[in-house]
Amino acid sequence: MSFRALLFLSAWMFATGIFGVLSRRHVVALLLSIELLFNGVNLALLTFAWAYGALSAASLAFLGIAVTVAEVAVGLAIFLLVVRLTGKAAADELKQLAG
Amino acid sequence: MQTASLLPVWLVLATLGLTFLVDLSGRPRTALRVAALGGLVALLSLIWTPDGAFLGLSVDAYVRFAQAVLLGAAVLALLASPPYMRHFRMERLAGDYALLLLFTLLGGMLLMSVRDWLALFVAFELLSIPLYAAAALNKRSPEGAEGALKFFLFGSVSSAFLLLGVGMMTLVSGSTAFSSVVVREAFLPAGLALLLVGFGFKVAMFPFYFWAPDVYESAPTPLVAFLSVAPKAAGILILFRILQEVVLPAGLSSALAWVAFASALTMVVGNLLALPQTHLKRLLAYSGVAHIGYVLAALAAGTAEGAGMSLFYFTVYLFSNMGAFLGVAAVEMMGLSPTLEGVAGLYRRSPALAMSFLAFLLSLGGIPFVLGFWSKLFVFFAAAQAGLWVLVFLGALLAVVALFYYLNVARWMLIVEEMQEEPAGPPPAAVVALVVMAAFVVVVGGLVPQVLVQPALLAAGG
Amino acid sequence: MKAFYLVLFAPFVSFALLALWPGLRRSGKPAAWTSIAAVAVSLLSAIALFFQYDGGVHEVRWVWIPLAHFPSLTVGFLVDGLSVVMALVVALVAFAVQVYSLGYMSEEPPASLGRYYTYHSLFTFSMLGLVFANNLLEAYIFWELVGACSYLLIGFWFYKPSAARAALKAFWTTRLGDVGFALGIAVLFAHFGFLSYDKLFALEPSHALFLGLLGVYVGAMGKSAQFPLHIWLPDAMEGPTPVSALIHAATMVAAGVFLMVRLMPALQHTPELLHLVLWIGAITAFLAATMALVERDIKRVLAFSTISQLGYMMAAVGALSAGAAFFHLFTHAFFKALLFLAAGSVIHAMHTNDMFAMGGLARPMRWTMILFLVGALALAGMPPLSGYFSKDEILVATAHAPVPFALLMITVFLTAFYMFRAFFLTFTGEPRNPESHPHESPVVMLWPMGVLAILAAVAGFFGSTVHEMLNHSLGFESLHSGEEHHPAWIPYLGLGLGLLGILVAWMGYARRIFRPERVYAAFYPLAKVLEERYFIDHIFLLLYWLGYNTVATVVGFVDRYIVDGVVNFVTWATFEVGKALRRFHNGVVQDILLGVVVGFLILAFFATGF
Amino acid sequence: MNPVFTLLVVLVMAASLGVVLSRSVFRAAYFLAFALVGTGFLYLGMSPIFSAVQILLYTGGVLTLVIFAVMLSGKPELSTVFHRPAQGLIAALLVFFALLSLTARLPEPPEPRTIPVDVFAAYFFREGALAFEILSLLLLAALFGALAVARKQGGEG
Repeated sequence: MSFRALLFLSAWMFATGIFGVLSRRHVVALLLSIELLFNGVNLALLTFAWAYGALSAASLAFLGIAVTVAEVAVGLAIFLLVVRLTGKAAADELKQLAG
Repeated sequence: MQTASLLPVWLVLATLGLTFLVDLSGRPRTALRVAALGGLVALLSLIWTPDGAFLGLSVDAYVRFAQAVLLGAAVLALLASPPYMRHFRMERLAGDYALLLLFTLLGGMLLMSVRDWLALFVAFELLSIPLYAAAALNKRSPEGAEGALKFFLFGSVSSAFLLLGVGMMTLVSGSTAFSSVVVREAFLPAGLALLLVGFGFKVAMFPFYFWAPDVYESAPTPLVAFLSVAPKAAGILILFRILQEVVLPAGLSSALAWVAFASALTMVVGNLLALPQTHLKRLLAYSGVAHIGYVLAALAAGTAEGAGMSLFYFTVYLFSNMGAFLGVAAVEMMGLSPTLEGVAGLYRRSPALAMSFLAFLLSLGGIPFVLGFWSKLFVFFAAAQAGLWVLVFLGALLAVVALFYYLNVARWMLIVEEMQEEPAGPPPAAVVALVVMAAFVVVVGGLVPQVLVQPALLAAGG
Repeated sequence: MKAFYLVLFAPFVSFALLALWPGLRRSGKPAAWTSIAAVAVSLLSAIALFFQYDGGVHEVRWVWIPLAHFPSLTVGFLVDGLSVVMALVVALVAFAVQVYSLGYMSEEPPASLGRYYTYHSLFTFSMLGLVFANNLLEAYIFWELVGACSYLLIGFWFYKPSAARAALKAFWTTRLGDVGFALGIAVLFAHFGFLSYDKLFALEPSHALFLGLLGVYVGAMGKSAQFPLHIWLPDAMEGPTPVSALIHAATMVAAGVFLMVRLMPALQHTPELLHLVLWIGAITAFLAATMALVERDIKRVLAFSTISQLGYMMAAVGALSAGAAFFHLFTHAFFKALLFLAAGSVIHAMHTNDMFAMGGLARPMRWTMILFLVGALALAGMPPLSGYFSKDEILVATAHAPVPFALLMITVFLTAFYMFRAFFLTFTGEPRNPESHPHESPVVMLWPMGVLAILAAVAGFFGSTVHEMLNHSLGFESLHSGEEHHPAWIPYLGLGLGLLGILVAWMGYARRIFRPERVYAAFYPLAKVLEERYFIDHIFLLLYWLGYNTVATVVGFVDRYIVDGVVNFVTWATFEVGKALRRFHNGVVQDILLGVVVGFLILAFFATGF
Repeated sequence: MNPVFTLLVVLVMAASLGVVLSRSVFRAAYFLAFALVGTGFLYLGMSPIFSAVQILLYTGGVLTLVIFAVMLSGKPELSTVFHRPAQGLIAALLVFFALLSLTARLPEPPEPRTIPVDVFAAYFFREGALAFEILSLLLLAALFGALAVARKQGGEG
C-alpha cells in the first residue's frame, strides 16, 4: 500500500472518467464514466483519510457514495425519458438546444 | 429557544409534508397552492426569526436576508405556476413539481446556514438534484428532456470535482467545521480550485455556464425563473462566507485574484454571447451569466461592503430577473413564442406586460432611476474601494453592450409591428399581476433604494 | 427663489399627465397644448426668477441615500447666476420650438403628436434638472435622461430605417462618452467620498481630481460632439427639425459645455486637461467647418456648424475663459435654433433637405429668408448681431495659443463661407425644381422664429449681464479671468475674415452654380470686375477644387471611413466575437462539458501557483 | 511494493479503461463493476467498513440500476462508440497531469493507519449528524424526482 500509488490510481480513474464523459456517445456510458469520476474521488478521499488519519474525509466519502446513488437514480430516469421522447440514446445526437 | 432560529426551515419542511399529503389525496393543483402559501408564511416568519444556532445550523442577519431572497424567488415561481401548468397541460405533475421546488428551496436555505463542510456538500446536492428532475417535468417536450439531461450531466461532473474539493478543505483544517485553522497548507489552493468548479457550475460562472442557456430554454418557465435566481444567490452568498471565514483568514489572499479573473471573463463572455440571441430565455440566460460576473466583482472585493452589496444585488436581481422570466411565461401563455419575433408588437397586445418588461430590461441594463442602476453602482463602488479598477472599467464598458441587447428587446416589444399571424389570447391575469407588482418594486425601489441597501449592509455586518 | 420649483416641475407635471393618461396623449392637439402651457409656465417663472435673482448662491439639499459605510449621497438644487441664465435659455428655446412644432408637425396623426409632446415635456424637465443639479451624480442622472429623450426623438420616425440607425448611432457614441463620465464620477466618489459641487470646488489639485474630471470631460465630448465623438450629430438630423433645433443645437449638445463651465472652479486646477480641451475644441471647430463645405443637406450643414461652434465653446473653456464659452453658448442657442427653425420652414415647404434642389425661395418665402439671413449673419459674426460679440470674446481668449487661435480664425472665414453658400443656394437664383410650389409657413411657425430672431440680433448686448451673472455663480468668485491684454486687431481680423467668407461664397459659389447670363443681369458690375480677373477667378476655382475640396474630402473620408469606421468596426467586432463564441455552444453535451474541464485546468493552474 | 497491491492497482486501471473503451454498454457496466470491486478490495487495508459498503451496496446498487435502464431503453450499443475521441484524450491527459501536480505538492503522510470501524462510526454520527439528516432529505428528494420523471403525464404522445 503506497500513498502515491493510490493517488496515482485515483487520478487515473478520474482522468479516464473525464475521457469517457467527453468522448463516449451512449448516455449510459456517460453515466458509467461519471461513476468512475466519483469512484476516483472517493478513492482519493479515503486515501487521505487513511494516510493523515482524517476521519472527515472518510465521512465525506461515505456521503459521496450515497449522493452518487441518488444522482444516478435521477439521471437514469431522465435517460429513460429522453429515449421515450426522442428515441435516441446517443448524447451527441441531442442537439435541439444550441447557440 | 435555539430552535426558533430555524423557524423558516421548519415551516418549509412542514409545507413539504402538507404538500405531499395533498398531492397524495389526488389534488395536485391544490398542492401547488399549499406550497406557495407555505412559502409565503415561511417568508413572513423571517421577521420573527431570531439569531441562533441549532443542530450545527447557525442563523444570523446575513443568513436571514439570503433566505428571504430564496423564499421570495420560490414564492413568486410557485404563484406563477398554476396557470402555466394549466396552459401546458402539466397539471397532473403539479404536485411533484411543487415538492421538487420545495426540496430545492430547503437545500438552498440549509446551504445558507451550514457551518461545516459535510453538510455543505449534502445541502449543495439537495439544491441540485431535485432541479434536474424538475427540469424534465414537461414530458411533451423532447427539448425539455434534452435540457434536463444536459443539466444532470453537467451537475454530476462538477459535483465530482466539488466532492474532492470539499474533502480537501476538511483536510486543510483537519475538522469538518468551517475554520481558519491551517493544519495542512498544501491542500488549500487545490481544495479551493476544486470547490470553485462546483460553485462555478451552480452560479453559472465562466466557463461552467454552458448548461444554463440550454436548460433555461427548455425547462418550464416559472421553474427557470426560480432557477435563475435562487441557486445562484445561494451559491454566491455561501461562497462569500467561505472566503471570509475560511480562505482569507487562512492566508490564501490570491483567491481574490482568481475570483476577479473569473469575474472579468464571466462579464465579457456572458454579455458578448447575449448579444446575438433571439430567444428571450436564452438571452436572459446569458445576461444572467453576465450578472454573475458583476456579483463576482463584489465578491472579489472580499470586504463586508462587498457582501452587503451582493445581498442587495440579488434582491434587485430577484425582482428584475424573475419579473422578466415571469413576463416570458405570460408571453408563452398568450400563445406567442418567446423570441424577438414572437414578442414583436407586444405593447399593442398587452401594454401592462410590455411596460413592465421595459422596467425589468432597464433595471437589468442598469439605467438610472430603476433599481438595477443602484445595484450595479454599488457593486462598482465595492470593487473600486478594493482597488479593482480594471473590473469597474470593464463592467462599465460592458454595461453599454448589455444595454444594447436589452433595449433591442424593448424595441421589438414597443416599436416593431406584430409579426405572428395567429391571434394571441390575453395573458393570464394572475401572472400579469405578479409581473406588474415586480415592475412596481423595480421602479419605486429605484427612487428609494436606501430601503433595501441599508438592511443589506447591516445584514452583511460590516 | 421659490420660482425655480415652478420652472423645473411644470414640464414634469405635463410629462406625468401625458404619460399616465393615455386618453390625453392620444388626443393630439390637447396634448400639445398641455405641454406648451407647462413650458409657458416654466418660461414665465424663469423670467421671474431672472429678475428676482439677488446675486447669491442658493442651495436646497436633502440626504438621498444614507449609507452605513459609504459617505451619504445627497441630492438638491442649486440656484445661482449660471443656472438662472441657462434655465431661461432652455425654457425660452423650448417654448419657441414647441409652439413652432404645432405648425411643423401638423400632418402627424394625433397619437403620434401626443407622443412627440410627451417626449418634449420629459426633455425640458430633464434638461432643466441638469441645469439646477447641485452634484455630479444628479447631473449624470439627468444627463442620461436627456440622452434617452434625444434617442427617442431622433428615432421618432422609427419606420424610417435611417432614423432608427441614426438613433442607434447616437446611442452608441454618446454612451461611449457616458462610460467615461460614469468612471469619472466613480473615481471622484471613491477617492473623495462626495460629489456635490461646493465640496468638489474646494479641492486642492490632485491626480484623482485630474482623472475624475478627465472622465467627466469624455462624457462632455460625447454630448457636445467633440472630435472624434462628433459623428453622431450629423446623423441625428434624421429626427424632426424642431427637435434638431431644440436638442441638437441649442440645449442638449450644449450641456457638455455647460457642465464644463459649471465645473470651471475645479477645472482650473487641472491645466493639462484644459490644454487638451482647448486643442480638441479648436480641431473640432476647424474640421467640422471644412466638412460643412461640401454638404448638400441643409440640416447637415447646420449640424456641422453646430459641431464647429461647440468646438469654439470648448476652446474657450480650455482657454480658462468660462465667461466667453458661456456667452457664446447663450447667443448660439438663439441664432442656431433660429437657423434650424428657418431651415425647417424651408424643408416643410419643399419636402426635401437637398439644397441643390432648392433655390429661388426668396420670393415665395420672404419672411423665412429674412429670418434665415439674420441667423446666418449672426453665425458669421457680423456686427451688431449677437455672434459677433461672443465669437470675438472667444478669439481674444484663445489668442495666447497660436495654433488653436489660427485654426479658430480660419474657421471664422469658413463659417461665413458655408453659411452663405447655403443661403445663396437656398434662397437666390431660379427654382431648380419647377415641380415644387413652395409657400410661406403658417404664422404659428413664423412667430417663434421672429422671437428668436430678435434675441439673436440683440443677445450680444447682454454680454456684461451674462458675465456678471456668471460671477455670481458657485465657486466663480475665486476664478480669475483668462483674458489679459491682447492686440486690438483681433476683432477686425475676425470681422474681415467673416466678410471675406461671405464674399467668396457669393463669388465662387454663385458663379459656379448659376447660369452666367442671369448672374450678369443681376450683378453686372461686380461680375465685370470678376471677368477682368478671369485668370485669378480660375486660379481660385482651381485652388478651391484642389484645396478646400480636397481637404474637405479627405476630412470627410477620415470621418466617414476611419472615425466612423472604427465605431462601426467595434460594433461589428463585438457582434462577431459574440457569434464566434456561440459556435462553442453547438448543443452537443460532450463538447460543452469541455467547459468544466477547461475551467478546472485554469483553476488548477492558479492553484499550483503557476 | 506488495505484489497483490500492485496487481490490484493495475487491474483497476485496466478495468477503468475497459469502462470507457468497450463497445457495448453492458460490457462497460461489467468493467465498472470490476473497477468498483477492485477499489473495494483496496479499501480493505484502509477502512474495512468502506470495503463492505463499496462491494455490497454501491456496486450492486449502481449496476442493477444501470442494467435495468439499458434493458428498458433497448439500446445497448450504438453504431459508433466515440464522439471526438482526440479531444477527450487530450483533455483527459491534461486533467490527469493537473491532478498529479496538485497531489504532488501534498506533504508526505506521517504514518498511514487503518481506520477502525467503531472510531469512524462514532466520528461520523457526531460530526456528520447534520449532513446525515440532510442526506435523508436528499434521498427522499431523489426518490420523488426519479418517480416524477418516470411517471406518465397523461395524454402525452
